[in-house]
Amino acid sequence: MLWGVVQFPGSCDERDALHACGQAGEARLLWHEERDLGGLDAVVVPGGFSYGDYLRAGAIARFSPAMEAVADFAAAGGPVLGICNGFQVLCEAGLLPGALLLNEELRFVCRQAELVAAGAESPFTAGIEPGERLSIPVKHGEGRYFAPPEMLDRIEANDQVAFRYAPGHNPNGSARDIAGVVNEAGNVLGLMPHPEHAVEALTGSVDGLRLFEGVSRVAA
Amino acid sequence: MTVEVSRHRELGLTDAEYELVVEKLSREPNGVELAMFSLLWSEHCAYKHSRKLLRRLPTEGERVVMGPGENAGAVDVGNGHAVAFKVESHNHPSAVEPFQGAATGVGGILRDVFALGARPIAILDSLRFGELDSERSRFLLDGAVRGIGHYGNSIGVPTVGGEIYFEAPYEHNCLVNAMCVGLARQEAMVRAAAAGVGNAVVLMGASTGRDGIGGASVLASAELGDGDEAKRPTVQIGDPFEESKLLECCLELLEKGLLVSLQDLGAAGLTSSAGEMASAGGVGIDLDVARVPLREADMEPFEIIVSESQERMLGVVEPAKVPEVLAVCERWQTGAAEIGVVTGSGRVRVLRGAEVVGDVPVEALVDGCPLYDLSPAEPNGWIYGNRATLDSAAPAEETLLALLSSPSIASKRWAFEQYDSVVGSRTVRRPESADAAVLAIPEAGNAIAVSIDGNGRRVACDPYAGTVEAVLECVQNLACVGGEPLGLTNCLNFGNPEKPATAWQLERAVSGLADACEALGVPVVSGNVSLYNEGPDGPIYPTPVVGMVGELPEPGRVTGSSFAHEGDAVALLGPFAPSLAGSELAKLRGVLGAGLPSPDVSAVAEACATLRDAVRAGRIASAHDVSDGGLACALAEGAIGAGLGCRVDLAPLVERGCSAEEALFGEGPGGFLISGDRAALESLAADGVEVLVLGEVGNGSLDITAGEQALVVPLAAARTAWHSLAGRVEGAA
Amino acid sequence: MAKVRVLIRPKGGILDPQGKAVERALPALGFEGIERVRVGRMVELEAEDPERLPELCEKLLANPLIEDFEIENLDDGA
Amino acid sequence: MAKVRVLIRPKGGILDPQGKAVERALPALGFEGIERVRVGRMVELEAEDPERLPELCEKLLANPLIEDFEIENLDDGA
Ligand SMILES: Nc1ncnc2c1ncn2[C@@H]1O[C@H](COP(=O)(O)OP(=O)(O)O)[C@@H](O)[C@H]1O
Ligand SMILES: [Mg+2]
Repeated sequence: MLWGVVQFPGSCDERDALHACGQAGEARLLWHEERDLGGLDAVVVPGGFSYGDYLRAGAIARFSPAMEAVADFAAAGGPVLGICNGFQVLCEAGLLPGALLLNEELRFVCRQAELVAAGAESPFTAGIEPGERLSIPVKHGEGRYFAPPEMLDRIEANDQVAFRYAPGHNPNGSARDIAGVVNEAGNVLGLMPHPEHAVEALTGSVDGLRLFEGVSRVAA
Repeated sequence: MTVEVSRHRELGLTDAEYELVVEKLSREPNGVELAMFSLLWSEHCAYKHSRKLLRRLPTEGERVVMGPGENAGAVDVGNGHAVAFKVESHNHPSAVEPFQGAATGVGGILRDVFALGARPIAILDSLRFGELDSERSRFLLDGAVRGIGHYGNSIGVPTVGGEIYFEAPYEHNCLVNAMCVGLARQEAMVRAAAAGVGNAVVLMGASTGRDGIGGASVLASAELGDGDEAKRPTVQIGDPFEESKLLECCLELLEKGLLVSLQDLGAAGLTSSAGEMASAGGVGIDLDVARVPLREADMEPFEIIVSESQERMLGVVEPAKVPEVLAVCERWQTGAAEIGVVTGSGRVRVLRGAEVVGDVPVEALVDGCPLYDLSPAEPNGWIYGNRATLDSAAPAEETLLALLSSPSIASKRWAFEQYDSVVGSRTVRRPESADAAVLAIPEAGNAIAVSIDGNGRRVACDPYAGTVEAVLECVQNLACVGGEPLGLTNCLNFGNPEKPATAWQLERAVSGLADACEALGVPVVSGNVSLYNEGPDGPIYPTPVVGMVGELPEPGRVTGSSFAHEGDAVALLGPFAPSLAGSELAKLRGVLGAGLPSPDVSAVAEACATLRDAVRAGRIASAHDVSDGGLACALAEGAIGAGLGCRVDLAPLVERGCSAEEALFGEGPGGFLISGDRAALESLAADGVEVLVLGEVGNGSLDITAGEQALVVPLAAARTAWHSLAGRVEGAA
Repeated sequence: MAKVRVLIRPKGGILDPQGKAVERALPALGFEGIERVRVGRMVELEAEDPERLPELCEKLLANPLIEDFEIENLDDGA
Repeated sequence: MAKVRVLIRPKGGILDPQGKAVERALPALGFEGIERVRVGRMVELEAEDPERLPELCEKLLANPLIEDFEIENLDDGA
């Protein structure tokens, strides 16, 4: 199982993602100018501040050569995980529905969040039962999930919601408490919380590791 | 001549200093040279009122890898790795524009650390504002916290700790001190000394604009014509994206061994970087301003060499390696230009193409500034104001709630949740979960503990004892997580040292710092001095801020500061002799005055050693140092964090002569509140350290008895008071 | 080169917390009678080929799901 | 009520990291010949008493140290 972790200029969670993937297989960095994803079994578009994100989070990063290759990889059914800024990149690229807006409180927020698995099927949620709770940190200033009501209805009807913030834990004003969604095919998952920061008891929680292990299990 | 005289004065040089410049040059300086001297001979660069004092600080130790004089200090953490760290102030820029001031403060201290070849792994911040009921204080607080978060969060370095105090003397002159901690392979580290005549000087990072051309603006108005709005010096704007690329680029260059030396550009820009690199290496440097990439085309040479544009570094490179260096910069999309050469001349020469526009001896520029003796005089009593906000007849319950909601004591969650504290996957203890932040260092098979402390009010009461206490508090915070100090950094924030009272504070504080470090065997490896912090009503509280890095073997063993289990015993460990002098309660009652009890450093050190061993051995369940607000507040904090109350009796303190109030709310160094198995806690006394069992964890309220006073406060009420900061910042905004 | 200004605003119906924050801050500053505050972005630039600007806006400067944009030509004295 | 638009931009000479980042990204996206990109903010609002808007801009909407602002009246067909 070989993971690729995309690295943009200015991205900053890629080492953490590499470390997390490394616990569920082998992992390597994928420089933003690389187009060749040969040999990769899964791709992580990590969190961080790609290209400074001054215009709109993820807006510039999605045009990188690596992201073009990731779009093809996803279209061919390859598992792709977008975390935080990576979720935004995938939304900007049209690989996932919706958009992420400034937090309702207009402040960056970093805290441990309680998530509830919402039932979407994907390689990443393979070992996770609907209704299970996971403790995973969030840290973002632009993480308020938004989609027009019809789109939200459709996503929910299709079982594309992967995670919601537990009642009372919505840190940013996300519509319908949505923390993460999958595409229609189920092979692309984006979420605002950071599973790569929850892979060791020493640093707080191991719940995030389950997303990485899920893929490895499916791929195996 | 008269024009020149007024110009050097406006640039901050005294007539005598100007005469000395003329003597060293054997002629009058031109405008470029005058700009260079005025900046490098400023207090900020030359430390002319503090350098003699700083010589008293102990700087040597077995674990010291780099000491003061380098961009940051560094200590050995084992397995060929070093931890580099330094604290620096950005007070004046933050008082003008708090967001950018604080952001660029973080950017600057990060560069100091990666200039050594260390990857930054943590940031801490120490902030001081006026009282929270002032609109200006809330504006500065909000901006500074956002600015720190913006820079640290964007660049991907966790902000893991800090402190915030609110006191009226900081109303006009807030303090924003930022500390950065980095990790390096010792082999890949470099010093800032330029070497190798003929080597190229390469400027990397952002282009150069008219940012922060502070005092030298006098030259702008003289040389460019008055009233030219667009050419006025401007606020420095931070760009963490640029710095992120520059950071990765520099670390890659050092890993590949492509740099002879590296230096960040801070205050006084190219002039100080080039001057200091040349001075440290005993060489000269030629700089061609025509080759400096500019943000605005029409900049004058003096503007280019003193510009404080952010996100720039200066590297010395062997000529053959220049193409490879440029290629690495290109890959990271970071600017790079060969702007000069190392010479054997011992001079910094500024060229514009073929024309020499400035030529000064390095020695005169960097080390020629006269150093001044202070004229200290102890002021007569308490020189700061007092404002009572709490009736001294208030019942104990009300007093406790007032203390818990006092913004200096209340939880700082509102602030630290705006900081990414987890990026990097090293953060074992986040803010508020323990007294010091803990970061895993798998590279060396251990962990470090970091803390930053300094209660300016207590230093104002007694500069010597207060500074000793700041060091002790830091050591105590490390001990709570099992950390043993490896080294210390400090930032001395004071008023105008030319005033005898401030000079006395500074002199006493440095003596306290030196003596405490000496007694504890902790070397000072880096630091910073910020003087002239004054408002219209006078100086700030004298505020030495102490940052420490400690080592601990096993991060998995670290306990937290909150109680852990119902039924655990609660005890006070250490030589704690509480007093209301200088306490938060004395402040609320408006009865502050000069004087603090003398701390017993060696007794505190013994208690720290005992606690450290107990934590490392896993013998206790929680540890928290007793600081602001005394034992009652420490108990409340332990309880609130756990969601478990406690029932304690402070009789052992009262029996030895403490008043009920002193036992409840008195402050002083040396006390730890610990909890755990009763026999295990009692056994710690075997080391000769005092352990007083006070009661036990449990029940839904804080139930504290002290002699004739008894208070019962429901946990929910305590929690509401302690978490009142957010409402008071936001609600009023 | 054509001088151009692009105005980007949150689509109607989407919560604009920045606008709301401005509205909330007004009374304390003594400003009454200010309503419907919306905060957006402005990008000013010079372009050789202004024809391609709508494409640039759709692709990069604005996100059509959440934002509307408007292009103003600054050369013809608008 | 007067409809008003406030344009807020970084002062000349002040570093504009946003504009710079966009400008740098453009060629890779296939947009050549775009220069001098400056990114600012736009605030649209309705005010009863537009006379006081300059004061509002200085106090709340813009940071006069680093930003310039411009008020456009949207009612008289500007
Ligand atoms: N400005 C800040 N930035 C980050 N963390 C902070 C800040 N202020 C306080 N904290 C965190 O809050 C906790 C309590 O702070 P403080 O009361 O100063 O602790 P102590 O009394 O043990 O020194 C610590 O974990 C500290 O690191
Ligand atoms: Mg403290």
